[in-house]
Amino acid sequence: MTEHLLSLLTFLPLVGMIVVLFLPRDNGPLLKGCTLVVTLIVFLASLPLAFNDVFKTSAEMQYVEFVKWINIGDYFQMNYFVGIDGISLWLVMLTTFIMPIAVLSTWNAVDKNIKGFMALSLMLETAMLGAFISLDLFLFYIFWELMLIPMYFMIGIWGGKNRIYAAVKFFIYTAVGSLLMLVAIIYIYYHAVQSGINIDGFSILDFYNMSMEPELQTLLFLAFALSFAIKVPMFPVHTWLADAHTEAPTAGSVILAAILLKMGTYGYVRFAIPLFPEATQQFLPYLALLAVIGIIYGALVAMMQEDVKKLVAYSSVSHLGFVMLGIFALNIQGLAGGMLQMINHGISTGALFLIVGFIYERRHTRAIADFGGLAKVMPVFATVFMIITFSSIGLPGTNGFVGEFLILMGAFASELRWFAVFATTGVIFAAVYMLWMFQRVMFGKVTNPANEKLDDLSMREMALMLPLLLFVFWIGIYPNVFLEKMNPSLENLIKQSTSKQHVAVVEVEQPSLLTLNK
Amino acid sequence: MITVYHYMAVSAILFSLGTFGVLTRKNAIVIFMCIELMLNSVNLTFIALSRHLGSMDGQVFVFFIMTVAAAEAAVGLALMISFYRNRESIDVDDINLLKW
Amino acid sequence: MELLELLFFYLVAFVAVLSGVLVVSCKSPVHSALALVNTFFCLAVFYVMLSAPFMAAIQVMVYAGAIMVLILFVIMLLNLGADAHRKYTHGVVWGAICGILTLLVTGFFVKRGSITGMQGDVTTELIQGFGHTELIGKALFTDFLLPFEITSILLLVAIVGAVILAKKEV
Amino acid sequence: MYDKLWLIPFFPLVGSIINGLLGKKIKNEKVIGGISTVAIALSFVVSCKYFFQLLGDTDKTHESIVASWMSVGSLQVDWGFLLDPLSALMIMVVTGVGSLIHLYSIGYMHGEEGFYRFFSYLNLFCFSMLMLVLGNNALVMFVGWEGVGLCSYLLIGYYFEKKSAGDAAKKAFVVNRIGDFGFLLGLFLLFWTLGSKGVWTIQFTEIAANAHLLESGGVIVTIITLCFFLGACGKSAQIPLFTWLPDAMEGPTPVSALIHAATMVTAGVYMIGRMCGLFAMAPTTMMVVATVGAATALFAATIGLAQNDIKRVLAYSTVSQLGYMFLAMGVGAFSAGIFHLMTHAFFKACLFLGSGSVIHGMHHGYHHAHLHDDPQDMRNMGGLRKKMPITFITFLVSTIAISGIPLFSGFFSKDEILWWSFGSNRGHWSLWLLGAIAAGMTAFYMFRLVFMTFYGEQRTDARAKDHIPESPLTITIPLMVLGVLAVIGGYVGVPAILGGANHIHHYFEPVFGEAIKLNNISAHGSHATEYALMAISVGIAVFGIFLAWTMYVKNPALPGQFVAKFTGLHRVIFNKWYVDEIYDALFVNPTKRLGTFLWRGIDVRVVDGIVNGVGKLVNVGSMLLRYTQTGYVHNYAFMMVVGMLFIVGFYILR
Amino acid sequence: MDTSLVQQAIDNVNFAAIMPALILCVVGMAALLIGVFSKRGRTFHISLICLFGLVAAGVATVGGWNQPYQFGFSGHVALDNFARFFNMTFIIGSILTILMSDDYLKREGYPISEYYPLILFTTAGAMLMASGTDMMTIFLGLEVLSVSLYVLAGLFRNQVRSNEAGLKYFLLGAFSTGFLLYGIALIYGVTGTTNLTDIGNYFIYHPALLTNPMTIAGMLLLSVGFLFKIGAAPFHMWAPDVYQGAPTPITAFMSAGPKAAAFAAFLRILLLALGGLENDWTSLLWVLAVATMTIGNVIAISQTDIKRMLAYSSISHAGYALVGIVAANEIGISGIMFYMLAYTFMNLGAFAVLTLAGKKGENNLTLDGFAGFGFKQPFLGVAMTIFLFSLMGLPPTAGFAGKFYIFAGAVKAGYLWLAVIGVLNSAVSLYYYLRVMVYMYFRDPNEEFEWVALKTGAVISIILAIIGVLYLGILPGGVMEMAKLGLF
Repeated sequence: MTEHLLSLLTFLPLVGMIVVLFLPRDNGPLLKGCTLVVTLIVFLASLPLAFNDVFKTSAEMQYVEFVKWINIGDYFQMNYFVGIDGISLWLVMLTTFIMPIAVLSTWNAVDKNIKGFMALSLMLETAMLGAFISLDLFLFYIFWELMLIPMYFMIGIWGGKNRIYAAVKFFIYTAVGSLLMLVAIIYIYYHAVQSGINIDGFSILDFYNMSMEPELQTLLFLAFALSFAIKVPMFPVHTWLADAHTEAPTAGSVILAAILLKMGTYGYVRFAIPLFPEATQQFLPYLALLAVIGIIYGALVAMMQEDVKKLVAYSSVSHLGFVMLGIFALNIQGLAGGMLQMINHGISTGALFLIVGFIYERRHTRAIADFGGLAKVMPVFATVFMIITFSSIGLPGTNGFVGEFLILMGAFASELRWFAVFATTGVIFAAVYMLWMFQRVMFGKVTNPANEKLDDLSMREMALMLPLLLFVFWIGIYPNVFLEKMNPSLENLIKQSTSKQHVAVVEVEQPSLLTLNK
Repeated sequence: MITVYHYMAVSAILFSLGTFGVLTRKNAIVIFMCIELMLNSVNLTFIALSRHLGSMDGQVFVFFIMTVAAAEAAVGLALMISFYRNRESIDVDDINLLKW
Repeated sequence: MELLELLFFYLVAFVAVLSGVLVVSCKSPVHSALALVNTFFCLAVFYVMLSAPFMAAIQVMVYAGAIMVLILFVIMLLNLGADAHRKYTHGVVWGAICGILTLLVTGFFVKRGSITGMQGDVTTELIQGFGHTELIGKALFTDFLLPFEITSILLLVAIVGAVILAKKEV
Repeated sequence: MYDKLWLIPFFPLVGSIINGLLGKKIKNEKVIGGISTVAIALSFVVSCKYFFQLLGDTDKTHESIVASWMSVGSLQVDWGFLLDPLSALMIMVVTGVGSLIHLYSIGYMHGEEGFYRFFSYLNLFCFSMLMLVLGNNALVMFVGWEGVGLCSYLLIGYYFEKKSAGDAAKKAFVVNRIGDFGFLLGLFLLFWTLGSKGVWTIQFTEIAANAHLLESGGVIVTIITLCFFLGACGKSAQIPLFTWLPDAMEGPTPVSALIHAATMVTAGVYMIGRMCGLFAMAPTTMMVVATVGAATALFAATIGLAQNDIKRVLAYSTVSQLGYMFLAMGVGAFSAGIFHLMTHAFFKACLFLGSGSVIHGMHHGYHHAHLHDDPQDMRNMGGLRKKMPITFITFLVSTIAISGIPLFSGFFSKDEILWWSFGSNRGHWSLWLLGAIAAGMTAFYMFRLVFMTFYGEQRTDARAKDHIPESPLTITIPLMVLGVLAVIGGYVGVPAILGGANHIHHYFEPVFGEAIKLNNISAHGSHATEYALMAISVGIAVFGIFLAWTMYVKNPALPGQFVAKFTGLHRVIFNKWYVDEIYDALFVNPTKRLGTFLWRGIDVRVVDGIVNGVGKLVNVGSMLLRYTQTGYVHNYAFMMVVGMLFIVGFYILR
Repeated sequence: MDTSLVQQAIDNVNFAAIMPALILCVVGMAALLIGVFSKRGRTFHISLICLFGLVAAGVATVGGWNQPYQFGFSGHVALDNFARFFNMTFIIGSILTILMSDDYLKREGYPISEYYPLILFTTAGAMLMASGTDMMTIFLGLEVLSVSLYVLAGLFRNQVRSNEAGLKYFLLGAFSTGFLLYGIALIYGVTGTTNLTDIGNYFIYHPALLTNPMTIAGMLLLSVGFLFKIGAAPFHMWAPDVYQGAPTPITAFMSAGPKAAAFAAFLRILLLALGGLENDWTSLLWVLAVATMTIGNVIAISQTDIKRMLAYSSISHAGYALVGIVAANEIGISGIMFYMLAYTFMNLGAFAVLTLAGKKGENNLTLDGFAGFGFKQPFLGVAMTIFLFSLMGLPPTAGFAGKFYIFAGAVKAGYLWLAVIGVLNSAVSLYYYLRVMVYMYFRDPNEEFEWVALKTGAVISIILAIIGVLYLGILPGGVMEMAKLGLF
């Protein structure tokens, strides 16, 4: 069982999707319930991963599965090659953890085409899990692109007023980058073939050991980096995010923020950096600069937003900037912080989107100006909101702090010292925009009569938030549980990205393959 | 001495004339005739070459080209007739419903 | 003799080209068609000069006879001579430029080209001895059997197509 | 021995959680208040135990690790506590004053909506503050540091329906965050610098032990300490980050007393004390600290001269007194600074609680008369000494203490600071001068406060004036206790020249001694000088009191004339030197404008403009190219011929 | 002499080499005859017969898979795996076309029984192109295909658009034939033969001829002819008009089968006969591939008629496939083979949806007409979505696998920038494919939206296409391997 655990996790939602497709379309609760059950089963099934202590000591891939998939001799080979290490472990866990919450959040929010929504959610889960566990670049790419489809429909069908623009923008923006990555992936493969190393399909583990001349690395790195940067999103390719987040339905926003954005950062950690260590070194300052710009820029823009959801969206730009900075610190603190911050951002921003969803469901508006004084009407909600707000700000004791602290610490200990100084100002701005928003929404007198009789959080909504709150404090107070399992893999990553020796590859004249009539 | 190049030169002239005709004439049937002119110039080339090279292939090719021309003429003219029935014209400038 | 032949060639070529010019320049389609017939005849003469009498024969029969008659028939059927008052050309300048350029290009490769293909075994003597028609026939039924059969399908398609296209009702 | 230190912050945390989760169900104010008060009192008991245990112990530094927090590579952070004389004193002050204020709050907050919320926050604050002072490494301290900021935010925003409260809360947090920015930077730099010397640590004891690795007086240690000082400025409301503290008076009065007078705002001082080893190595920083402290002391005092809101006067007085503490730290008088911290905690808490008592009474009166006048405006008070005698007496005692009148606690601590600022080799006579002038002003505005509130005619609205009662026991008992402490609190630090043993100085010897010794910080001067300075400062203070008496008791018309004469100056001082406005103009508004510009200008116009522009371009290209498809056969044929000509022409003419 | 001649002719006959085409022709003729004796308007049984013929031809093709090459007819045809692979593509295309046609023809009022035999003949012509190893066979195959298509395109003889499509196709097709023939003539002049292998060999022994202007001009003129059929810029301009005007199943058929046939023949000629000119034609096709995909994609963006949009998309797909020729290595060429098969599935599937979605006259096949379509007709909506994603080239669909295959060839051959341009073009194409989905799912339906009945034949073809698209997308290994073995 355990040797197929990852496949089980990944494809269980797909099975669930097929089941959902055959359920009656009018029976909303059944559809939702079925989806919820499937996602919960996936979550439960993924728990053994989290409790496996092997990650504490080993940087090796675990739960590896290897099946030959496409094998065209000397043309190319692709394999179904999956496995996780301490880096992907927590992202897999995050995915399985967030999905039930996202599904549960649709209970009242999604009322048309429920079947479609549920099926797409499950498809999305498969795609996301697949992307996190893939060790074959080709396989990864398949899942990576597959993610776009359900999200596109989620935004487009169940989204807000401007949904069409947002959906198309999301799709094209993210697809453009990944298409270039596809070319780069192919190129890497043939480069590996040419350089004569022993490769097993598109296995990244083999590509890690390949040496490439720096100029080549530069090109390939740029292709990968662009693709991932769009997904992260880094300044200046972030503008799809605001629209997509704003227009997406709550569950969509939650998934988008909590998991999809992590694809980009994960991509850097898993692919871009270890595959192209020298190019990474070369572009490090620029990417770090973009990350820092993202931090400050996202914060400043978030500050002036009039729409709660947009504000949260821009705050994501800022937070992901931190993650990127931590990753590019390329030391253990920075990377661990970055990884942890990915999880944190998933939890906190996911929760923020849920919160925005709660008030949107009640008032059908997201404009900050339409609210005010909600703390009086909805005290429990206010408490939850406050905790999440402070988690997002990065108050010590909550998860946000640990991540940000490690990132900044790591960045400071690396060559990115000056970037870290500027990034630290993000700590101030985070407080400004979050608290200002919080004040305008929650504090003051209830001026809008529509706000006078809002229900406080229901049991279901509390059930959504409680697990998130648990992790807010857990990671804040005892992050070692998470850190100790990612450390070996991260240390391995640092070793890979720094100690790889590069020997110039002798140019092999490509033999003409056309031996057809000559 | 009449060389193959003489024939090919005539053929080239006829080919160009045919092209010119296709480009400038409005009547679809005349255009078709111009195309026939082009095909004939090719035929001339083929036969001249065939004679020059001393192989029969070129002439057989011409044979087939003629067949094809006949077949095309049948179908093409049928198309023109049915078009004419609908539009009362076979001016190519009137074949403009499908565009952009 | 050779000079005479050459002169004859130029005469025929002149007529052929002149007819070709008439094809593209005559206002009336009927005139064009007749000019085209004239060209075909000239080509038939060329074929004879190239010792391909069979080709000349079918040039006259198939082209001038069958195809041109069909075309003329359609012209008459559609009574296209009637709308002679309309403008019958367009884009003459551009067409002329293209035509001239085409001529230059084709002329260039004809002039520079080397017709050096492998020499076959068909000589004048063979043609005169064995007979051109026989040679064609032999080729068609041995080496070119398949294309020959394909033309049957082609003609079948053309017939069927012409019928269903030209039928008035379904 | 000391392994139960975690109990000290644990009790308030439990109290906070209980009240926070169940408070709404409990409803009974006495139970809620009781839980909180008991929680903090238990902490006090434990603190006492450890305090006295430490007093009797020869080894003065004890650490207790509870659990590992983060462990990433060379960065090892534990949840650990550190008990040494400094933190021991601090926990005593925090739990002691905290307990009293909890008790006080039961009475003061009676009937408030969200009573449980208040106590939950208050307990949470105590927890954070105790984490701050007990943390054995900078990060645990930072937890407390931010935690108190959070509680401050929550408590200032307690009356969240008031816009001003929300604004003030946000301002407090954000300004504190600016300080935290400095703290973090300092911490990173310190960690990295020490790390590059081979010692990866953020534990205080190890930092202190390895401080010698840094170049004394060097650039790096100066930058580190300046960064930390920025943090301290934010937390302790020093120039330039002091503006939040007066606004923080939007919170309930016990909050002002506990957080914004006695404990949280002194965290900056405590932090410098904690890091004294580093600060002592950076004379430039010390200079800056001292200067900022002295300037703040004077600057805040000037503003305090002209305020009419009773709590605002106290707030500026707090800022001013904090300035003294920083002055002390800056000139190397670490123990004097902490000593003043302690005495200030007593008398300022008492003053705030007293003002709270007055406000409570005024509020009661107004409430009775259904008036909506401002119960905090001193112009509506006067003559209250007869209505609220206990309040009056304790208030008066504390005022005398803060004014630096001999025999009261403030005198000893303040005098020690002034002496060091003059006599220390890190001090300067000008610092002393600033301090002395500020002391005079303090005496003046504090007595102005007393005279306006408790003396003279009662200026309260006639309908309300007879309904102002003395406060209940839960309020007066803490007042009395604190009043007593305000008197006797100073006797632990009677200087040698007055025949005292200066116990407090010796008490802090294990903490500060080494830093002082290593960096040769000392105050010297003849006894005569010391006596003279003492006399001058007392004289200035007495003069200030006299002036206040002249203007507000003897001749109440005088202030009006004075204001009329110096209209401009008064307006500037009354409006707090327009610092808020300047900050708004310099920082807040430009930032907002920048944000708007980045959003509307860069994000929407440039970035999205490019993105949509590319899309539009393709669309326009599409529309144009589309029209090449004219539908005319000859055009198509023409294109084919042209294409053919191009291709063939290019290749054969190539 | 006579007997030896006959013997020689008989020796040269090898029916195995033309078996699939032969079957189709025979069945086609039988169907024609049966059609003559059937009641007017009854076409269903004819379609069944033709389907049967196609299946039989398919069996003949598949049955011969990996068998030794079948040469025959004096080197005029070779039934190798290359041809077999393409034959399968044609057969699949024709089967799907016929399946979707019957109800469509009835709806549009043209239940013409000759329609199905014509499709069979077209397919036979395509097969001859794919297996032809002589210019003559290829040319005649091309003409059989073209003439049938002229007829099929103009089939709706009382519909002006159909007339126009047929006439345009005919005029331009005949015009391009002129160039093609001239090219063949020139090559013939240079080499003295029309047999591809002989031409190739001749160039090997006379490499000096490769720089002869006549050779190059011949190659280029010949390419013009094929590029016209493929629909590559700047010879693409007929395609949108013809595709739009022709009956929908014919459009579908045209954009898949004949195009694949043109690619097959083009590949054979370029590789077998003109391999020596590789540098020339790769550089030419590099430019044309870029131009083709760009023009197709860019113009498609501003289309509102879905049929016409798919026509432009078809042009751009031809551009992608050309990339494989440019790569001119094994992967690229197998890639084209695979891509054509994949494209057959996805494009025919998309058009099958259109045949069902259209109403008589097909004026509703615009974007506006598709508003809300996805929810009103869930099956067709989902099917269309899958096909569109495949056309976009998104995993896990056939379109992605095909594009990957081709671009892998290009990258391996060192045409990195071509691949980059290719994928950027895919990005442009996303926009208009997505827009269809935007209308189908994100817009509310128009008032007058009517549910259209699902017809069995078309539904079967849609389901087959979905299976094909997903199978080739998820488990492409087998077919990719076949494409690899298909190299001649």
